[in-house]
Amino acid sequence: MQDYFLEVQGLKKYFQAGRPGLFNRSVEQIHAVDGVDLQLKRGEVVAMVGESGCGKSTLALTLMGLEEPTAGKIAFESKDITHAGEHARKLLRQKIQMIFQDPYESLNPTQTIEEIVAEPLDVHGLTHSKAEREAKVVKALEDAGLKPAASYMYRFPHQLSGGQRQRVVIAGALVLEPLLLIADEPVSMLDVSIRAEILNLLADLRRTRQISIILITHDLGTCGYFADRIAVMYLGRIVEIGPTHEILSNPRHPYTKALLSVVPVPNPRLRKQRFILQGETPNPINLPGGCRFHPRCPVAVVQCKLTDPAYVTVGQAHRAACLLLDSNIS
Amino acid sequence: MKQKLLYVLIVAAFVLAACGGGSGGGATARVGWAGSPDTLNPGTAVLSEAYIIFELVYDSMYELNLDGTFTLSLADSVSVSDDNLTYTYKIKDGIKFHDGQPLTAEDIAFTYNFYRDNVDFPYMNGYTIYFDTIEATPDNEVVITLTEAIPNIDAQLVFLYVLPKHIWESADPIEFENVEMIGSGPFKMVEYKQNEFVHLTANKDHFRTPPKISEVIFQTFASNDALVQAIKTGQVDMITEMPATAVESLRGESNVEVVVGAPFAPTVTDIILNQVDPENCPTADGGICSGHPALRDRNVRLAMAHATDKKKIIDVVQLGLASPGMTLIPDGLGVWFNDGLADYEYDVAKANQILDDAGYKDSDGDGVREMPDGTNPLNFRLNWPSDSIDAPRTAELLSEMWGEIGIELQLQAVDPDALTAQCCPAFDFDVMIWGWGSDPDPNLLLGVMTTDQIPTGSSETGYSNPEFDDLFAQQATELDKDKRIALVRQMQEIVHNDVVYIIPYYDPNIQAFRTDRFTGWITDQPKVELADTTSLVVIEPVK
Amino acid sequence: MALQTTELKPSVPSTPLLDFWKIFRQNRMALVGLGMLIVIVIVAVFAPLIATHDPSVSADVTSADVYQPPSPQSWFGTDDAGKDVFSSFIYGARVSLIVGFFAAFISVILGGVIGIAAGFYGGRTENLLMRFTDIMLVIPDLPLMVVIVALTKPNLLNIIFVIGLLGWTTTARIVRSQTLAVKSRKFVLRARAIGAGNAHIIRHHILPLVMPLLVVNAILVISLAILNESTLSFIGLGDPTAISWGQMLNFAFGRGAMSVGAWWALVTPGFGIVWVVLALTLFGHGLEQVLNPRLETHHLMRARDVIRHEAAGKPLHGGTRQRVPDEAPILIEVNDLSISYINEGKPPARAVENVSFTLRQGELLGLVGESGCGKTTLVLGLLKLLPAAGQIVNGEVWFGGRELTALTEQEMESVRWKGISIVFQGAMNALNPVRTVGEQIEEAIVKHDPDMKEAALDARVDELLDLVGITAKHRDHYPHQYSGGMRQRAMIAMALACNPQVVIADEPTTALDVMIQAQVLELLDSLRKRLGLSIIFVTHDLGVVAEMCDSVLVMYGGVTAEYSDVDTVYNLAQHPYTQELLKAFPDLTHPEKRLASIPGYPPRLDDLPAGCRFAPRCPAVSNRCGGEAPAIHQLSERHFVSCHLVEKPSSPTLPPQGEGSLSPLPKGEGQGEGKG
Amino acid sequence: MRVKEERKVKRFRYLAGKIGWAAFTVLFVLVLNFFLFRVLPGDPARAGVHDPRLKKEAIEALRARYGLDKPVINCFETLNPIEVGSCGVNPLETQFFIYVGNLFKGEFGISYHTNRPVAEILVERLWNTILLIGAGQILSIIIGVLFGLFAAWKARTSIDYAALITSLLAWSLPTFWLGIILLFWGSNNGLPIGGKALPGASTYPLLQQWGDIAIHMFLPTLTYTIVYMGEYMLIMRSSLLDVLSEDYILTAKAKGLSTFQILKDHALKNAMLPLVTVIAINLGFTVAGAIQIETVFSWPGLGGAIYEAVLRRDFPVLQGAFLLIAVSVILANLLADLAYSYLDPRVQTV
Repeated sequence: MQDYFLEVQGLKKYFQAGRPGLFNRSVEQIHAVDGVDLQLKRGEVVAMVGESGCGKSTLALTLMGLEEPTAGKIAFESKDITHAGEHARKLLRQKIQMIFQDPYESLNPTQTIEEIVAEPLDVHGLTHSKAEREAKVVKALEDAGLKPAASYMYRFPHQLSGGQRQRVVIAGALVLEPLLLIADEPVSMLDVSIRAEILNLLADLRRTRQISIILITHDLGTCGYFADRIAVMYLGRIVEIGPTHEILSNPRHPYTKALLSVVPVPNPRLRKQRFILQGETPNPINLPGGCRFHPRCPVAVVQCKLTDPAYVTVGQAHRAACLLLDSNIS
Repeated sequence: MKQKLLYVLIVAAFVLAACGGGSGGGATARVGWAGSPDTLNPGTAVLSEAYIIFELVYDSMYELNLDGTFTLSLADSVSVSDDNLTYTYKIKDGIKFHDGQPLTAEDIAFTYNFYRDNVDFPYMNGYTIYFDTIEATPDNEVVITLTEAIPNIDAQLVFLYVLPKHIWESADPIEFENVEMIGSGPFKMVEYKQNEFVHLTANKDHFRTPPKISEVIFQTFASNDALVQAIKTGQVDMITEMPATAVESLRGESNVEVVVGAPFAPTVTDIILNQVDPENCPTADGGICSGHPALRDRNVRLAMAHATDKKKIIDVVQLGLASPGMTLIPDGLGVWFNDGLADYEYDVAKANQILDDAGYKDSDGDGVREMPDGTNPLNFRLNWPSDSIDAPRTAELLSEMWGEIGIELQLQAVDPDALTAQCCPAFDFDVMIWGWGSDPDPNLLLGVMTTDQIPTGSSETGYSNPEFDDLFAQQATELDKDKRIALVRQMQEIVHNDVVYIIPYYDPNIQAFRTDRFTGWITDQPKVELADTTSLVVIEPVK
Repeated sequence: MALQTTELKPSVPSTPLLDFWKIFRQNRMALVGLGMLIVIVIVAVFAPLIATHDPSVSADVTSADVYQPPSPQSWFGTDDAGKDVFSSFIYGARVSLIVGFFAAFISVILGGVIGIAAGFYGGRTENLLMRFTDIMLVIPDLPLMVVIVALTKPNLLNIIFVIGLLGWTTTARIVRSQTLAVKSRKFVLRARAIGAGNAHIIRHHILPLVMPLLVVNAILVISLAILNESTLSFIGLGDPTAISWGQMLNFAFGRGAMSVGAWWALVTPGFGIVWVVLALTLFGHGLEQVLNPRLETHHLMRARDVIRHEAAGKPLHGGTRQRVPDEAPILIEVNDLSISYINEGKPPARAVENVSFTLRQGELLGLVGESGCGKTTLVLGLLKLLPAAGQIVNGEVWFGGRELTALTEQEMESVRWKGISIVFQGAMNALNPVRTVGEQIEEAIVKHDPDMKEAALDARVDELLDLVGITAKHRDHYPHQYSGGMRQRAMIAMALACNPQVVIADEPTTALDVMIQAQVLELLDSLRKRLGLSIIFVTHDLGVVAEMCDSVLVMYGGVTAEYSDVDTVYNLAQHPYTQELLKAFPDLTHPEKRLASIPGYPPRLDDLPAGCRFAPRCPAVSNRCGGEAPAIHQLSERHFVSCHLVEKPSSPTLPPQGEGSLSPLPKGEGQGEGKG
Repeated sequence: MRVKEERKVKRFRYLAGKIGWAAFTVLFVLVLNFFLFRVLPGDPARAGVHDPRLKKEAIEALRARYGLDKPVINCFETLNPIEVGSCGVNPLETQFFIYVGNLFKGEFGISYHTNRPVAEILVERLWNTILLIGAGQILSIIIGVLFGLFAAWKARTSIDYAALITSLLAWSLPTFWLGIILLFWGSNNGLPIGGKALPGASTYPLLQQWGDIAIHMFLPTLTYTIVYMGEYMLIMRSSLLDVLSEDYILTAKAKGLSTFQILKDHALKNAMLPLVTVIAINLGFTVAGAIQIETVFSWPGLGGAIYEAVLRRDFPVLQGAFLLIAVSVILANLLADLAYSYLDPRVQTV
């Protein structure tokens, strides 16, 4: 058994739907994250892929400690941090950082870029002099590709373009020199022409700083080329996980296949048969019995309604949860 | 455009309003006033507006004349026993209530007993304290037996309105609203809407003074400006009160005549000086007695009196329309008023001299004098009820005038209830501006200054003078009117000398009439008071 | 629309305050209000210098001095105590402003603290605080004031407290909802993620964003406090020794100013109150407009008149793929269309310039480009749905034998939806939230076919919903009861309601998940086949275009970059921009390939570079590009590129774009082809 | 039809929640109302009658009549100053429970000033107020909404600025000040300035009585309309501007609807939503807000009654009015919530 940098076991996060009140006694539960296992090595990039409502953002917040997990265990550098105390959590924040989806929303419009980037330093009391603080901010900004830093530091977010803002967000995360970066849809709000530079920046960081990255996205296309592994989530659970090239070239779960087939290919000569699932991700309040994918699964059989599938190893570090892969059934 | 529409609307409404109008025609006198009776039940009524209506709808044993004398009204004659304890009134025959029932000695006796027996009536039983028994004889006589001889039975009986026994004997004395208001007076009740109007019609069969007009309507206006505007535009024929400031402009109106004079129940505006002696402090009744010690010194009060320019106060606050005050007994009380007293002349130098002589020096040079021992500067709190609009002006003037003699004032309006709580018997104040409404008889206001009233809350100043107390007891039982007058005048002299109050002025009564619709308004008498029915029974429509 | 593309201007010293002042300056209402306010504040501050008399009663006043009309001695006359009204007015400004300011201060602090606490902490705290606020809101002020004034003394301090303590509820409500809104924004989450505590977040993130609203609110609360003080004085609960305007009115009323005809005693303080309250409300409302500039424009404002020029350009008969035969009739023909946004005091934003294309029956045309390159403006311009600032400055749009830019608004109404319908991006906002989806579809049908019978109408709505895969039972539901994908499909159903010949789909899938996006695209594609629709598909996603379109028009900075059939564009792209865009697109077939990005940003449309608009970002830029705008070169029958690189001496060119092209040019030889 | 059922349940829950909260607020106000007026200084029995001439017996009798001789509530004789009293009192014999009991019987106590039951006075006055406020509200809503609609539609034109300035100006006028100026203007133009009707007009034919009331209403209604019109106009304008910049308006325009159709079918209902709340709250509060108008024009309404009660410190009437206003505001809010749940389909499912 290898020592993992980050190890997640059976992680669950349920929310209550509505408040219990005088006239509303039955409180339903939203199964946002419903039993996720994940291991991450130092310097590794894992992409979590799924449609909205599959629980990937909740997973990110739970890993960050911004949501208290309902059940399960999270270990970071071999230490259990599932229910870390306030002090421990604050120290952890320096090592685990997050990048949010919307660069327009995740910067406070009333702060200057310098204030934004320096804020983590101030919160943690990490700098002792003005010069040191400024040096760190400059380094973070330049590492994030905003050169020369001096021409950005005293601006406000609205004076920057979307791509520049996302770089500021990244600089704000880098300034603490984290070991793990959780990037929640870092490019989905950006124009295609700018996406590449942000993704390239992340890829460089991983190479130069050995930062592990969990990339959360709904688009297989954007993560394809720089994740080491891809985990496909559906209704709070990972349905397939494996090395990137495996998942992209040989997907085994019908959901992964479908997701892959609808990724647009920028070449009209390569138009292919799309494998479109009907309907949308069901409400995670009333989970279907058996395999949670069966109502939308194009290849579902009778057993799928009854049996919740276990993971089947289908290749090198490649597992999928589908009954049809289980040789006993097929 | 908007203007046009407005006029169309108004015209339409007027046409509607005028269609079958004028049932009363020109014979309806409209009176505008600022209040409304609080209740039509004479037992529980407090407001003067109610008493005005009572005067018109009811009769009482005596009628108060404009010169302050009384005449018998319901009785042909009265006989008094030798010990002055029994009065026998021979009631006129043929007097009828508005519902046609005869008014007899039975009704009168019932009424007097009724007023006397209901102890929770605020005022009425105040006039019956000396009544032992009241009986009606079969000869249509009323026999009143007193517990002690009193000098002023007429003043007691004048407000005891005679009620029909057949209606009131079964009524709840407090809750009965008396909206039908069956009386025997010169006017009959038609309709009453509280805070809107009182609609009366003439009782042409009245035994003494049948009115010449057919109807009178009292309409309530909530604002003074509306009241003045109403008489200017002819919406009413008479108004009974208005700000003194409006007098000049109304005098300029043709068809409007303004009368200013002392009323029957004169209002006295007084400056109360807290002079309660710590020994007399009614601690058991909540006395705090925090008054400034200097106020207990007559010299200080005298200096303040000399430093008070009453003319200026009257000029500014009442626009010159009031008469300077002397003591609590107003000039409106006629014979009871001591016109021989000389007021303290306004003389700042003299006032300063008095204080200097008495040892009140401004030792620290801040413009405020201190007590003779050098402590406690003469810094007085001056309070007044916050519902008064004139008092703050008086206060401002006083602050300036007394500043001239090194007395500093802290001006503060106080909620009337809080002021009551502060006043008496707590004596938790220095100086106050307040006022009294007077009875036709001086007994009430003289009593206010007796030592006995300190714990009851009636005495506002805490003044205590055994000589005055003795005289008060004497006058209360002195049957000889002239002797009593002498006593009362002597008492006024005492309190004037002692500077118990500073009375800036006696409030005037201001009324205005329209002369284009009715003639015969009484304007040449020394007093004007609507409570007297005379005007309303003598005016007649312009032909 | 997407005009706010920001560009990095070299170090402009800028602070929020300075920016604010720049916008504020343009708001006449706020300026007037501020000016009025400054005047009265100066008057109050320098009262002893301005006033001609002492505000207390003068020593030698007599009844002859009372209510004297305005004269050289007392400019505004005298009052009931013979005091100079002008001087009282000047000093009254002090008291009134002090009362207003401090009472508002109490209210705003109290309301602000309660609102922020409730909004920020949520849960039980919020429940408790807001319930308390609700109750306070319900309690009538006046009887409460009477009780409080009776309990205390009517002096200025108490009045300030009474007004202040009773006025905080609305502030609390507004602040709470603003706090909630701010709290849910991502930068608060980000602050948490870096380990910031509550105090830090409130101080650095909540407060700065709540503050502007609080300031606006405070300004309005001040005006309310001044009005309240005058009311309190009017009912005799004020402090008669502190001469505020309210007290001046109180004395004027109570002591018969109007009856005497002394209007000056009444009008002067009233004027003061109106002046200050008006100043504050003007300032407050103006400020609100500055802080919430969305109020400035809306969709029903009159659009600017079309400037008619003869179309100078030649229609570009772009290629379509084999699917649509060449002889398919031309439905839309756009010649030299130019659209600008006119903003007063700023150079016009040339959002679309000299764009020409054709759309044949059954063709699916992809309109591609980065955000802010004029795609949406172009399609809105076709239907004359431009916002008020938008103006068609040149060109022709031919549809069904009519030239649309020449039509009146009434005539356009019949073209819209019946001829050309449009599916907007973000269907949540494009559907009216308070009407059912069925009603909204019905409405479109009834508008264009008022005689349709009830039953036929019902059947048609059901049929349309069925067409997009929504069961009929959902027709009576409201948009918020639909999921995102369903809403987009409902929009499509609505777009089909009047059997239009052309449907414009403006980024219909941008906000959707990949799977839903695939569903919607497939639906559009199948509808096109079944109904023979022509579609203009606006997107920034080249992948989507490659999947479905017949022809592609690549736009950059408001002009045509490249226009051809889809196959040519993807495999034989000639314009550097097209080539760069394609490189930036991740390709799953080669996942290991490193992505390229285009450095820099699209130009601001109101500040375009001279020459070729793509020159600053172009990897193949030459000297010529900086000065000369390239003409549109026809490379083949169906391939148009506007770039100097493709220029061949023999190739026929169209007139160059840019500044010079606004003047009408002699008609080209190909002019007028295909019209009719 | 499960969806429908669910909606019904949700709707019921929503309504039940709102009604429950309203009931709780009413209860709270009841209790507050009682204690608030017990903390006052001085002797309440004497407060109503400012006359030191009252004899001890009369005061005792008055105290007994107003129930002030009983302990305030168990263990407390009075609230000011707080003195601990007997706790063994029968709770039903305390002022608080008598007050609550009386409320259930519809009794608000007896006026210090007129000796009449407060409930009777208030009800009598309430109708006049409803007449005045009803007319004023309807007019100001109509005018305000129309002006607001027009201003928003013609945003940033001179029409808009004129409407905006007019509204702000109207909003800035102190109510009583405007009233008194209109009073003088009106009376010089022959309009009646006092009361609801000509006294003695009750004998006139019905039609004529109505005409009489109508001309008496003219000035107060005009004042009221001017004062409130501005507020409604401003809200309508800004809310309509918000709505008109929504995308669904563009959709409607793209559908080919005419401007009139868009305003009528798409903009008005949405824009009215914020106005509903304000109108409801105003309706509740205008009872109190009419004080100034009713005083200036001697209108015999609730506001006038409150004003007199304030002047005379007639606490039972104030107490009753306090309760009446609070309850009407609560009801108006409840009404607004209900109206909202009908107007905005999104509300009930939240």
